[in-house]
Amino acid sequence: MKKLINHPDYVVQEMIEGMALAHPQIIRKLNDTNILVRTDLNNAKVALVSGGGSGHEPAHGGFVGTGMLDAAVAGEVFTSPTPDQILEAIKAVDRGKGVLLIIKNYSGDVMNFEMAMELAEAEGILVEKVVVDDDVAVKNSTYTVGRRGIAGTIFVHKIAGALAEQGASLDEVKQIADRVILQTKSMGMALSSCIIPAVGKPGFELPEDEMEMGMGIHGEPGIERKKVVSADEVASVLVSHLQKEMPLAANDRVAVMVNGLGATPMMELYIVSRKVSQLLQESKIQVHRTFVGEYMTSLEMAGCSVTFLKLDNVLAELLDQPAQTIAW
Amino acid sequence: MKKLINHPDYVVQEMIEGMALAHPQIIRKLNDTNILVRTDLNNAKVALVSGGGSGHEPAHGGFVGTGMLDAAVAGEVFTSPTPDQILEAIKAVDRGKGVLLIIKNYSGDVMNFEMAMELAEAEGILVEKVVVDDDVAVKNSTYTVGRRGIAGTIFVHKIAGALAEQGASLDEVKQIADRVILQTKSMGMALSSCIIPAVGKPGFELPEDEMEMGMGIHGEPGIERKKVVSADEVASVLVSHLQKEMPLAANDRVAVMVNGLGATPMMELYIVSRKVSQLLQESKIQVHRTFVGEYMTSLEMAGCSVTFLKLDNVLAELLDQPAQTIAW
Amino acid sequence: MKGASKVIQVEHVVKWIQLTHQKIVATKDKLTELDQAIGDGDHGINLARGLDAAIQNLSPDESKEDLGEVFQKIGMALIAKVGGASGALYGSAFVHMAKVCKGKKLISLAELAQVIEAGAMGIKARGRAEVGDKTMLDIWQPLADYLNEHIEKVSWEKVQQFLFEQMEKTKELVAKKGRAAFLESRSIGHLDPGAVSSTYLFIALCETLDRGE
Amino acid sequence: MKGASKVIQVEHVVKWIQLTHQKIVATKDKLTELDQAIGDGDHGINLARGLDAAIQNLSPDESKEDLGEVFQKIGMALIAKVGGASGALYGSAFVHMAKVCKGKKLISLAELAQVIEAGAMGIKARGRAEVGDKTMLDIWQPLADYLNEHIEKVSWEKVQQFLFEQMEKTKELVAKKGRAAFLESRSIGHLDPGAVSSTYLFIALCETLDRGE
Ligand SMILES: Nc1ncnc2c1ncn2[C@@H]1O[C@H](COP(=O)(O)OP(=O)(O)O)[C@@H](O)[C@H]1O
Ligand SMILES: Nc1ncnc2c1ncn2[C@@H]1O[C@H](COP(=O)(O)OP(=O)(O)O)[C@@H](O)[C@H]1O
Ligand SMILES: [Mg+2]
Ligand SMILES: [Mg+2]
Ligand SMILES: [Mg+2]
Ligand SMILES: [Mg+2]
Repeated sequence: MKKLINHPDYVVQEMIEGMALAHPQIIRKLNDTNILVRTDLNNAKVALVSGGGSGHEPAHGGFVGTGMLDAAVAGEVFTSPTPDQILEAIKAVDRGKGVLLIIKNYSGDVMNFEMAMELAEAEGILVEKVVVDDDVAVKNSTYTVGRRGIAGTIFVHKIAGALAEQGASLDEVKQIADRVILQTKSMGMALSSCIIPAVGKPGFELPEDEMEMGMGIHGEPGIERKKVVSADEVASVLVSHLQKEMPLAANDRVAVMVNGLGATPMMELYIVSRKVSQLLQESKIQVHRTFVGEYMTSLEMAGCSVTFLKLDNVLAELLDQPAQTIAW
Repeated sequence: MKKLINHPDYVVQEMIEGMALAHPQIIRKLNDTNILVRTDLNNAKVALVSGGGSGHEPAHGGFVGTGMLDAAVAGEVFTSPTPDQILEAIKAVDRGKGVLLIIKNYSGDVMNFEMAMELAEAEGILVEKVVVDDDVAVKNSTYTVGRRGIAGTIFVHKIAGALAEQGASLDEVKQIADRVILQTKSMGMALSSCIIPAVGKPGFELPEDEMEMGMGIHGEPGIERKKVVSADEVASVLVSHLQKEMPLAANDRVAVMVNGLGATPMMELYIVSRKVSQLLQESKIQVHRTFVGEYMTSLEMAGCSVTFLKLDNVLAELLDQPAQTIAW
Repeated sequence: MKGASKVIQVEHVVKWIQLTHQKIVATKDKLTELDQAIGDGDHGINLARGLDAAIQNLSPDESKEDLGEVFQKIGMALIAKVGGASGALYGSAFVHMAKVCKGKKLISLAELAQVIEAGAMGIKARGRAEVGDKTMLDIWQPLADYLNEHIEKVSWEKVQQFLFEQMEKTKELVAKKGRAAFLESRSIGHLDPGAVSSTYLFIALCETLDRGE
Repeated sequence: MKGASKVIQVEHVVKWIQLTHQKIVATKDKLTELDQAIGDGDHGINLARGLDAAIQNLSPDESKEDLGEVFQKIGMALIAKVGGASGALYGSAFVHMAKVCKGKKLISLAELAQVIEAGAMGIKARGRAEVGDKTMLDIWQPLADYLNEHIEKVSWEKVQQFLFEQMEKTKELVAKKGRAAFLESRSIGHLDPGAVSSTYLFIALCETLDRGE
């Protein structure tokens, strides 16, 4: 394991400190926690809290700031934060208008955020939650845990954040977040594994000529392991899976995100995004905006995910609102 | 070699196409070239053209747009673009106020840009050039080629771009670019190598427990190969090299860039940036702003560079001007 | 050896958790590997960290506290320091166990079975899992049932055997809850990491009580 | 074999560049490895691509063109398609060679020496290098000097031997120009990639002229 770190036990704390030290205009760290809150907590508005295990940077601390999240709670690497920390975040940003928790659909996240929610409610704070489950690589079934939350989560932060900034009520913000979740589908693939610092060895092994379609952002196995194919084919497979789950017709409008998982050069992301753009153009689907870069990573995993968010006028307008964060 | 590409021969062209398709609001591709120009070329201003070999994305196409570059010319991977392409870029963005070429100090870049400059001048276009040489890992000597240009180049784009946007003359823009170059020092280090797609194997090998201090962004060997040390020690070594070349005193003001080389997770960049912040704080140096992320990469190389730009009021104000580009 | 304990007091619980901590630290890598196979690979690390916090939290002289307070302390430490799914679940289990022990300095073996049953309830309530979903519940609930049935003349060695059997059974199950559920039928053939760590937890209990005091 | 050529015409130049193209394509990996050692590893790829463009550019029937036009075409193709340092330099060399051949359909061997000298000047002017800086100039300039001296009764085999000797000498030099200069004294012990490719270029010339027509 070759990493620019000091000690595996301190990676999260030191990263959070580094973020706060680098961007004091935008965020600050709550003492003795791994919570980042935005510096401008003045105007009374619905507060947005998200978070999850670390190792997905810039998610979520990179999306704290005006127009997006009010706080992000960082757990240990790939480990949901604990209810006490989430509760602290809720209390730090609540301005009496209520707090929306944006949770990615993993048992650990859901349980810890729910526990925090119960604790906050016990203290008289108005709290609602939404659970993001955009990953179409997993079968959607009400009998099991449903789908994972991956890169599409960032669109939820952005749009719900923009509406909250405009003074909407907790109900309205929750509703739009749920609308975004319904309209957002993602799928990823990996060329290589990643190493949790405290573990020191890769979560899985991919032979030099194989890739995994549908890989999760914690290295959870995907749909299919197969021989490496071209970037165009990767893009086509991902897009066809998305289209199967959310059929898009000519003149539908979407926002697109081509997200790097950590170690994929931007050159490769744009080669993938080129094909995605072409496929959408061929289907006469209107692309409102395309986001290419690292939004929701898996440490140093090589690979990418593609996300489609189906837009209406309201969502498009909110997506375009300015936001002052590190990574939007 | 495991890459998300279609064919090694087309990586640059397809990447440039992908960028233009993804961001039509900001940039467009000149037909039959690998040149990206900004879409808003209306107001008469001094034009800025930069470029170089590809594989350093988001540099330079990611910095084309209002307030920064007017055009970026992409050569083959790690290969300077050719004079005819650079000339086309100059002609496409010249609005009669002159064109400034921002060149990184590599023989190939310098020669090709100079040839383009001669051709442009022959066509009656006013052209000036500046050469960025911020890499303190190389000895500065007038007898040889001098220092390499690396991540500090982005500060030149930003500040010269902001001044040009305000309507300054070619002379003024060149002068401020030269001032930024004088005040900018960088140094990098690598944990791993990278693979030029057409070559298919790594440019060098770094054993599992070694790193290279002072590594160039094309894999040029650095100052010293040594056993991997902690992130804090890496930060300290880089900072001490920078300070040796550009001594900073208490109350001096700087902008800091902690730049990822391609495969380094943001977690690690922030662990490095934490120590850099702390060291500057201890020396009572004022940090105006800190930039952490990927600005000037080397394909999928793991590692980072640290850049200091010593600011005065004029530079600080220009640095803070807004810019509409993909990656600023 | 003075023969097996017939009652459970605070000192037993402290020993139990200390012994669990030792076992989890010793098997951290194994738990990690199990979690890498069908999860994300942090189970061993997280539990070791949380149990470390739990034993730090237990003052050397717990004699002034009752069982409810001690279970609550353990539960809160696990909730605050493990993280992930298992932190919430183990934490909820101990908090539920605390509730049924409120004010008690001593419980009988029959009561112990009910305490574990309460823990299983805590896991169920928090995780919405059923027996057979390939989770830690597949240790907790069967154990509670077994103890309720056999508590009259329990053999801690047989309990250990029972636990290992239950643990092995998770191999053949399809995960329906937790991260392994994303794998659907591909989760078959792997032990559930949480079931394995729960097995160690209760092996430590067996050893503590068997050794007696 | 009809014996070595005594004059150089367009057809020789075309053959020369075609043969160079073959040699560079065949040694692409070697050139890349040399460039990886003290540069960035693209020299072989870039030259192969540029020479491919150059030979595409040369029409099958060049008889209507003079040497100046052909050298100019080659130079422009190299400038536009090689990129990097060597594209600018090889391109400048051929453009300079074109100037001294303007309007000529045929040159003598003595004139050839001057043409190569002109190429060396082009490299010097563009790259600001001196002989001994461990660059391609360490082939071009010595070759021009050698030919100027020995052109009366030149042996192309001896020229080839001379070229290899010059090439080997670059090993011991410290690079003062180009990317290898960043390495300072650590550039010692490695052949200069540009000197090696220039050696192949002129070996191709030797073979072309030696074979005659
Ligand atoms: N909903 C649930 N109900 C019961 N147990 C669960 C549930 N979700 C997960 N688990 C248990 O948690 C274990 C995983 O714990 P851990 O690796 O620490 O958490 P995470 O999956 O968040 O990384 C699983 O092996 C399983 O036994
Ligand atoms: N200033 C210079 N003058 C003469 N030759 C040079 C100069 N700079 C570089 N070269 C030659 O160019 C060769 C490298 O070419 P190439 O690898 O194609 O370019 P780059 O260094 O831009 O990648 C060197 O080996 C050297 O012979
Ligand atoms: Mg986890
Ligand atoms: Mg090059
Ligand atoms: Mg886990
Ligand atoms: Mg080269």
